[in-house]
Amino acid sequence: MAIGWYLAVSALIFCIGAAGVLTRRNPLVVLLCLELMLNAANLALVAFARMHGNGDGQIFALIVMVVAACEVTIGLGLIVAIHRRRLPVDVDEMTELKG
Amino acid sequence: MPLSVLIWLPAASALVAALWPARLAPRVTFAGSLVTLGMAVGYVFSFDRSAQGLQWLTDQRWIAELGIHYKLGLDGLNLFLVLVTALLFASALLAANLRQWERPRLFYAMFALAETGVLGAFLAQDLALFVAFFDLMLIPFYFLIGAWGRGDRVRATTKLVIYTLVGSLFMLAGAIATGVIAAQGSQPLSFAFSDLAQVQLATGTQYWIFLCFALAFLVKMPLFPLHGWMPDGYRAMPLPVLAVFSAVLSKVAAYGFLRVVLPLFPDASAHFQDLILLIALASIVYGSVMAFTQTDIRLILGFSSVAQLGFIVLGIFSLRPEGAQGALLQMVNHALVVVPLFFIAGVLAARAGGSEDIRDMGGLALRAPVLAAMFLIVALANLAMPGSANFVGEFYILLGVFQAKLWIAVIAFSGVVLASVYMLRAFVRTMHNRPGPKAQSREMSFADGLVIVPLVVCVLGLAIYPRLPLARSEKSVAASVRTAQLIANPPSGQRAP
Amino acid sequence: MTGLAAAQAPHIDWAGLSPIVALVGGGVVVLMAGLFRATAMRRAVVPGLTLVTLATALGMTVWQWGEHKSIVSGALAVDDLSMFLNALFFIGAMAAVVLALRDSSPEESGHGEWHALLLSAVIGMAVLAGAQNLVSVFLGLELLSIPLYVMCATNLRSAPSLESGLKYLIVGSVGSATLLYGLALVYGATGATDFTAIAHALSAKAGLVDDPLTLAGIGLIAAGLCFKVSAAPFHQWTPDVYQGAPTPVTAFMAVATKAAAFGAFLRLFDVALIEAVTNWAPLLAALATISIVVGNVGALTQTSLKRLMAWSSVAQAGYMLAGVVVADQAGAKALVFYLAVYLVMNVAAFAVIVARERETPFGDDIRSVAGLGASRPALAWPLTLAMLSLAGIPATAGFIGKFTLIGAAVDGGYAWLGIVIVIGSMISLAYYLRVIAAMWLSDSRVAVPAIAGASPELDGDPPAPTSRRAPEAVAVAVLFGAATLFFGIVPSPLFDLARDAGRALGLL
Amino acid sequence: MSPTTWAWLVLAFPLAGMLVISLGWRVLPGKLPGWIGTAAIGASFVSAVGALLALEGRHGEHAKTVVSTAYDYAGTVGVDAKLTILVDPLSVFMILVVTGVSALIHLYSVVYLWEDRGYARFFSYLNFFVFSMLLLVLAGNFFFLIVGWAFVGAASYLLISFWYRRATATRAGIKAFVMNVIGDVGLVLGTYFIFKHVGTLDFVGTFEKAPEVFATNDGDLVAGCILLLVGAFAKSAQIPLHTWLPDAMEGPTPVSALIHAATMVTAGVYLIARMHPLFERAPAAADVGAVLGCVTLFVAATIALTQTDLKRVIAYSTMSQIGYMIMGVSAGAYAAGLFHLMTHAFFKALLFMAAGSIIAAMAGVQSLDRMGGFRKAMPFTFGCFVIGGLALSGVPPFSGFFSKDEILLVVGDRGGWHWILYAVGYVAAFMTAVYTFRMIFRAFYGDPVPEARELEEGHLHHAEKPVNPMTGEEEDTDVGFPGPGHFIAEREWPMKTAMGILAAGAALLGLLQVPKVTHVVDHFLEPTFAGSKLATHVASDTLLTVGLVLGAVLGVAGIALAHLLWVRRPELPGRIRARAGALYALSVNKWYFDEIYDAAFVRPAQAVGRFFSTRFERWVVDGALIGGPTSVVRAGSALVRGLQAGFLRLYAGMLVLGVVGVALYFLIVSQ
Amino acid sequence: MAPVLFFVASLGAIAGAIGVVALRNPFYSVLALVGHLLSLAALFLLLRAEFVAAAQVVVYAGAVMVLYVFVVAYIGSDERPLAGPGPALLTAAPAFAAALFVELCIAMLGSGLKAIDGEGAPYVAGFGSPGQIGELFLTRFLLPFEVASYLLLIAAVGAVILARRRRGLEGEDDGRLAAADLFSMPAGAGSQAESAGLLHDRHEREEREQREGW
Repeated sequence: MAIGWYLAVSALIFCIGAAGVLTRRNPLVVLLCLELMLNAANLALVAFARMHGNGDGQIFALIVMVVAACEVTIGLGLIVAIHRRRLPVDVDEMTELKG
Repeated sequence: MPLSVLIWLPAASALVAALWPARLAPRVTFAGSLVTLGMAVGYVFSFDRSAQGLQWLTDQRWIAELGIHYKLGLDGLNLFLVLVTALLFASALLAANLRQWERPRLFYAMFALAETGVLGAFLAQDLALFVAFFDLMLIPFYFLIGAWGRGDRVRATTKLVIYTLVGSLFMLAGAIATGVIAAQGSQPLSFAFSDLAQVQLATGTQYWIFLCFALAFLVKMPLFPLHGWMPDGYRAMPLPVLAVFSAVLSKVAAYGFLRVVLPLFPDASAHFQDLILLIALASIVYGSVMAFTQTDIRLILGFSSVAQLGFIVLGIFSLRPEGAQGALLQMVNHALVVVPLFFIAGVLAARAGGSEDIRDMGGLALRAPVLAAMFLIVALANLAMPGSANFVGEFYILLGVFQAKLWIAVIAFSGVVLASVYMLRAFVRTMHNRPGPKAQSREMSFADGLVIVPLVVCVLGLAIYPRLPLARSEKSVAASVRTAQLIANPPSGQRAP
Repeated sequence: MTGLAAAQAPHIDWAGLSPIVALVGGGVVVLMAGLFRATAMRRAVVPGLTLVTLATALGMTVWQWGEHKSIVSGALAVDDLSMFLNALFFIGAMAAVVLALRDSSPEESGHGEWHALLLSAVIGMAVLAGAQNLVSVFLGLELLSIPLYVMCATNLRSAPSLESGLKYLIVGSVGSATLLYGLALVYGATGATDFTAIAHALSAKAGLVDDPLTLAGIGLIAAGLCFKVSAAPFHQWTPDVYQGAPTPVTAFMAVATKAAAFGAFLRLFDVALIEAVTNWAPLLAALATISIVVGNVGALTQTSLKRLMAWSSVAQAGYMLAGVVVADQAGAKALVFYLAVYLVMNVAAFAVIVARERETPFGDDIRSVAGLGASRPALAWPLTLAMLSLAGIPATAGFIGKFTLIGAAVDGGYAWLGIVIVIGSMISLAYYLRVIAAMWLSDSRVAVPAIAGASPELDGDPPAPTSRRAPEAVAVAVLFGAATLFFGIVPSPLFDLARDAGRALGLL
Repeated sequence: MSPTTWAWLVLAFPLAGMLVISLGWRVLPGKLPGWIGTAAIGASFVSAVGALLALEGRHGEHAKTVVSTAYDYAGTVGVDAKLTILVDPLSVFMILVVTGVSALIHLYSVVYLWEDRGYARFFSYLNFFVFSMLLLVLAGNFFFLIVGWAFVGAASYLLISFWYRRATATRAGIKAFVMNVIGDVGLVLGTYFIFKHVGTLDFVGTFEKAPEVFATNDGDLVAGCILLLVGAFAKSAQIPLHTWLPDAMEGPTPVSALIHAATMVTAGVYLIARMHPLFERAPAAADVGAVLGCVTLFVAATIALTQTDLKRVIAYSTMSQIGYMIMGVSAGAYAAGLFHLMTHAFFKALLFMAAGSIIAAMAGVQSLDRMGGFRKAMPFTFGCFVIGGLALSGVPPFSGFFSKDEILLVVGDRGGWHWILYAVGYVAAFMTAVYTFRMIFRAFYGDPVPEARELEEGHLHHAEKPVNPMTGEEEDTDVGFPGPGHFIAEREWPMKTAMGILAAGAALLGLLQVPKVTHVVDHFLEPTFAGSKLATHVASDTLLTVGLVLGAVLGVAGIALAHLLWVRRPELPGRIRARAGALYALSVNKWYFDEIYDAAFVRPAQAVGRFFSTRFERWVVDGALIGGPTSVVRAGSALVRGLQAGFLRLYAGMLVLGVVGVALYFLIVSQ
Repeated sequence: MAPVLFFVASLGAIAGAIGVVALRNPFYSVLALVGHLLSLAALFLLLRAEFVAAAQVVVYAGAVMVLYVFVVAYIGSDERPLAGPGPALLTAAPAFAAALFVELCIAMLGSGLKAIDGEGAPYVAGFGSPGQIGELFLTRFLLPFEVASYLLLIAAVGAVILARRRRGLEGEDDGRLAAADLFSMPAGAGSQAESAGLLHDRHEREEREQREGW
């Protein structure tokens, strides 16, 4: 398969993730959508690594996995903290800061 | 004595005033301003009129990386403006001394700092330094007006500061561009006027930079239609502040044209000559007409200043030495006249139940012949009565314009006529006629006289010998306008004076 | 094929790495120290250790000044630019530590953890500022972001704090993902992750500079970095997060994050992507314009000082972008100089906000500084200087900063951008002066006779008498306020450093 | 002593007098300020005589033109604005007239103003005026001519507004001042036109250079000369700049006598005479002057016929007489014009003094309608008034007869369309006699009014409550209003002396210049006008004879008509008024000049002012220039803050949108 | 063979992604993401990134997803409408994403790079193997490797700060622990020690003593 196909899939996933972030109100799902975006980047990185035949992209992808894991951890921590504070777990209801 | 002493002496007195017990603050700053005045007088007396160029030059690299010099110098252009600044600040501080101010330490410190700012702007011989002082001198006034003003003072001072800084910031951009673009050749980056004058910028560049500078200066003066900040600002200011503000700050702007714009952007000056002349002309007419419709005496004087500054700009942009000489003399004259006028306005208001509306005054000359005489002298001087130095200024201004653009001079003369209308109207409606409801005639106090009379004496002195400044500024003014003059009037077909 | 045996462990220049090593070590020690049982220990020792760590790192940075090398297989640059920026991070972090001394957020989250997070963020910044490799860039960015996400939320009792944390996290992650995708595209186009290799690839292969793949990558990278420097239209997290986060964290975030992201900007755009400068410079100029307008316009009617500072920081980011746009030594120098100046004036302002938050019941509302000129000149003057400096009034460092930026813009052929900066400054006067007016002009009455009319007592109750004074915040305010003034009058020392830093990139 | 030294002294005495009086106003006792003022002017007159003698003692070419520079006043960049005086026969002639008449009027005023609370102020103003007038006539260059020109205007303003709490007086003062400023402007602009070509402000230099640089009727020169005429017309109250002079009668009567009759208003004549080398190269401009002078002399005479205010009648008469002078000097009758200037100074000052005496007797009332029958009560005043009247009417052998006829002779001699001027001049001469004796008959003949009766019984009438005679407003007698006391010539020797001397002059001065017999004035002024083509021309004897006869006949006929109308058949004027209603209205309303100016200049200016201050200021200066940008920024602020709604998803959305935009830009760039 | 695998795997990945976004119940979303991740791992394998694929399965699908599941379980899945009444602008949000997709496709497919249309560089043995990855991590990418490890540590610390229990923040689920009053610390100020549970026992005891003893 041509590398381009992989890239197209990657772009599609990236945009699906982005659309998810923009539409979902549950922060848990938003975090999942962020995962999608990072994974899409990973796919692109690995595809490019294949295209160029060097390992940098794969290394990069692995690092991204770590980062994604960290973000998720923090994100989930925050959600738990918010839940503990008995605030609504809904991004649309967190609009105290504005203007 | 190096000029730095002159500049920083008021600032030092401000520092002392801010730190010493409050009751000493008025004395300290006033003493500081007196010493400054003494020094300024000394400079005038030891000024070498035959020498070309700057005297008492101080030139140090301040910010080497930006090519900014701490460069100060006196020449014919700023000699008398410095003297007048020192004089008027001393007299305004004296006037301030006669009243009680809340938070006196801050008040007097700010007042003295303002003097440093203005003197710095006059003495700076580096474009960046000039711009810095030009902006900086506004900050003390922000506090002075905002904290000690009257009425809607915060709004008025905000409007004033933003409006005038709008122009200044454009000027900042223009100034930086001047230095940077001038340094794009082989020359190292430098903002010193002497270095910048070596490089002739491309005309297109000159045009936009010129507009930046012109905007700054026209707003600061202010000229029509950029005087929107003036009515509110003038109404809000405490009188001593208003006096120096009106007298001195506007002159920095006019001086900027002579010091910066004409020598550095001669092509643009010639190119935009008509535009600026028209603005000046509009200011003359508009200011005069407004001055005779206002009833607030501050605004009468304010709009009168708009018209007078119109004349000054007119003279500068005649791009001829006569006009520029007249403008320079007129700067000195107007500053000297407007300060006693404002103080007299204050004295009048005190006799009209605190009202500054001329409809509440009238007949105030009855028991106050000295006050009336003082008012009359400065009023006649302000309307450029021949025999006053103001007339000499206007004579030269209009002569310059006449030789450059006949019709503009002809129309500008309407301003002379209107000036007589509004000044006499102000004089008659306050001092003469039947008294207003709350008006009570009373001779001015000794303290008021102490402030006003010396200034009137100065006005008279200058009327007797106006060549005193003229002779000293001749060379510098000619040098300032020379290039622009040549461009505006190519030698062929034009008669040299 | 290269066998494992053939792998040579890279040479590690410990000297060059020393600031980061010190920070990592310090971070771990601080984390451990947080386990002390005694409150006094935690309250005094942990911040103390943090300060010592930062000071040590600062010392190491000074020690490495003048070096020009690439360490750990070229992952990190040790040059004057990174050292200069490091110094800014460390100073900003020290200020944050001092300001946080009596703040509730370290108490809430635990001193050890809080300070360890702070140090981690600093490490992330140091990595980002020195990164010479796309992977390092991304990692550095995340290492600085993730602790900050947490720190924003450390006021765990306060809903706004949590809200700001979540907003920052989610929007920040979208930004990171965008950046990452851009990095991936650039990698895809050039086949390299090292900056020098990327630059080489772009110049060697014809047409690559104008290739849509490359340019889309550059665009996404620009967007991601603009997010971090809070340039419009990627700025919207800024006001909310600044307002919600604990004020010391905000102060740190405002000055250090911006410096780090601009460091990355400089290295990425002015080194790796310099070949495409004609393509990206107009865009960045446009973004700078938008930021200047949006930031200044947004700040106009704010009543929360922190929000006001946030919007102002958006505008300031716009000003600073001009330094990147011109892509020459003068621009880099101006940007670096402005970053330092920005640190000084912002810390001064935030220190006053911190002090007033504790002294008055108004929080960070503008009422908290009403009448400050009369009641607390020691706080009023630093804030006044900071505001004047942010507005670019002469005799303050901000003036010199803006001067150099405009100069660089004009010199680089972006005179119009200089004008835009100037117009932005004009708008900004309206809100900076409002703060000054609140301090100095709100409660004075002029002692003139009835003529002037007694000016009524302005609204805004007098500050509640409180013993919750914060001398350390006052000290920070005074110190940085004085620095604002000092660098406005004697900028040369800072200029020398900025010049060296500007030279490090090897630009024209 | 050289003539210039004397001339400097001439200038110095009034100046010193003014300074002494004004600085010592609080300490000088009694009438001392008045005497100091009079003495200063007297000393000045003596010095003027000294200058005359010194000048007469000089012989040789150019010996009669002496220049002296005190110091370089405001010279710079090639403009020679020095404090220079020029002493030649013309200026000496003028200083003699000015100081002489002024000294007498000062003397008169010592008593006349005695009970006024502004006594010292009055004399300091008066001395200042004399100083200014002398500066004007002695100035050796345009610059100080303008200075003196404006100074007399200012002095005039101050003295018109002397009773400064009278709104009528202050309004008249402003009007006079503004009109005079218009004249100053003309003068300055005219100076510019001339300076542009000759490159010097100095008179001598200008006249030397003028023939080289100006062709005849050179455009710039004509423009310059017409502008000089504007100055002259404003100062000399010639149409169309004359409306201030009647109002100027608000000032005390000695002021009217000195400034608005004898001296200042004749400055225009002096100016044209002084500038004759220029006007002769610009005949077009000179013709303008001659025609307008002629129009003025006619119009003013018609107005004087119907006015009822005693001082205003004399004022219009002054306008008319100056019209003769202007017409004369514009047409080349320099010596004649100046001769008329001198005789006019005497008889008109005399008329005003006599009028002042009557007004005093009427306790301030000036209306002819209220007067009558003063002949017996005030014989001295009556005598003086008649002498002045005869001189004014041009009855031989009084002074006015010779001077006026000499002007008309020269004008008629020019031929061509100048005949029209000549004819109008004689028509107006007839009217002059009519209105002059109308005054005399109405004030002194008929039944004595109560004030006259009271005076015959030895009481000087005093108003119960002082009022403004123009408006009837009540006044007090403090500073700023006329004082409580009134003084008449019959009772006060200084007034009597002054009037007596003037009467003698008015009667006899004509003898200086009897045609074919004496040529004192001609000869004295000859060096000044030596270069003039026109001045050296001699008129034919026929014309001379016709003129003299015609003048005498018309004068006598006018008196006779006046006698018929106001003494013999007092009902006739009413009938004529009813018949010629339109003409009467034109005259009594002063040809509607004030109304026209009000509609053409004052109201539009006020309307523009109102438009600026209410509309323009709000819409443009505060609106478009401040409000515009401000509201744009505010709207931007609202938009930006509206987007900052706190919704996290919105922020992410904007971020994505931004990314889309950025990517789009790069895709476009890459194509 | 490869195209078929590619299509299957990529369809799985896309379907998973859509599932994450579209499914109402967050729990299902998590499961959809697991499917997506596994498909992605398959794609990685097709791209000869064995180690990455393995890491993907182990780290992500194995570890991270478990965390998700726990949190979802903890918070509960009271699912709300997909797109609530937000600002009107947000109705256009999917359009933004679509536009972005179009742009990215144009960028990548319109690229002048020949290689994108090819199947990649010639395969070199060992490419993507744990050996190669390890070598890179220990040589050229040593610093990222170390920093990443530090990042994990910090993330853990951060998560602990955020998620641990403290007084006043709790819901009804655990009041006892919230009573912990550590020395003279202000109430509820958490600490590492607290979070590590070092102090709980003692406090619990003390508290119980207090409650029961008096």
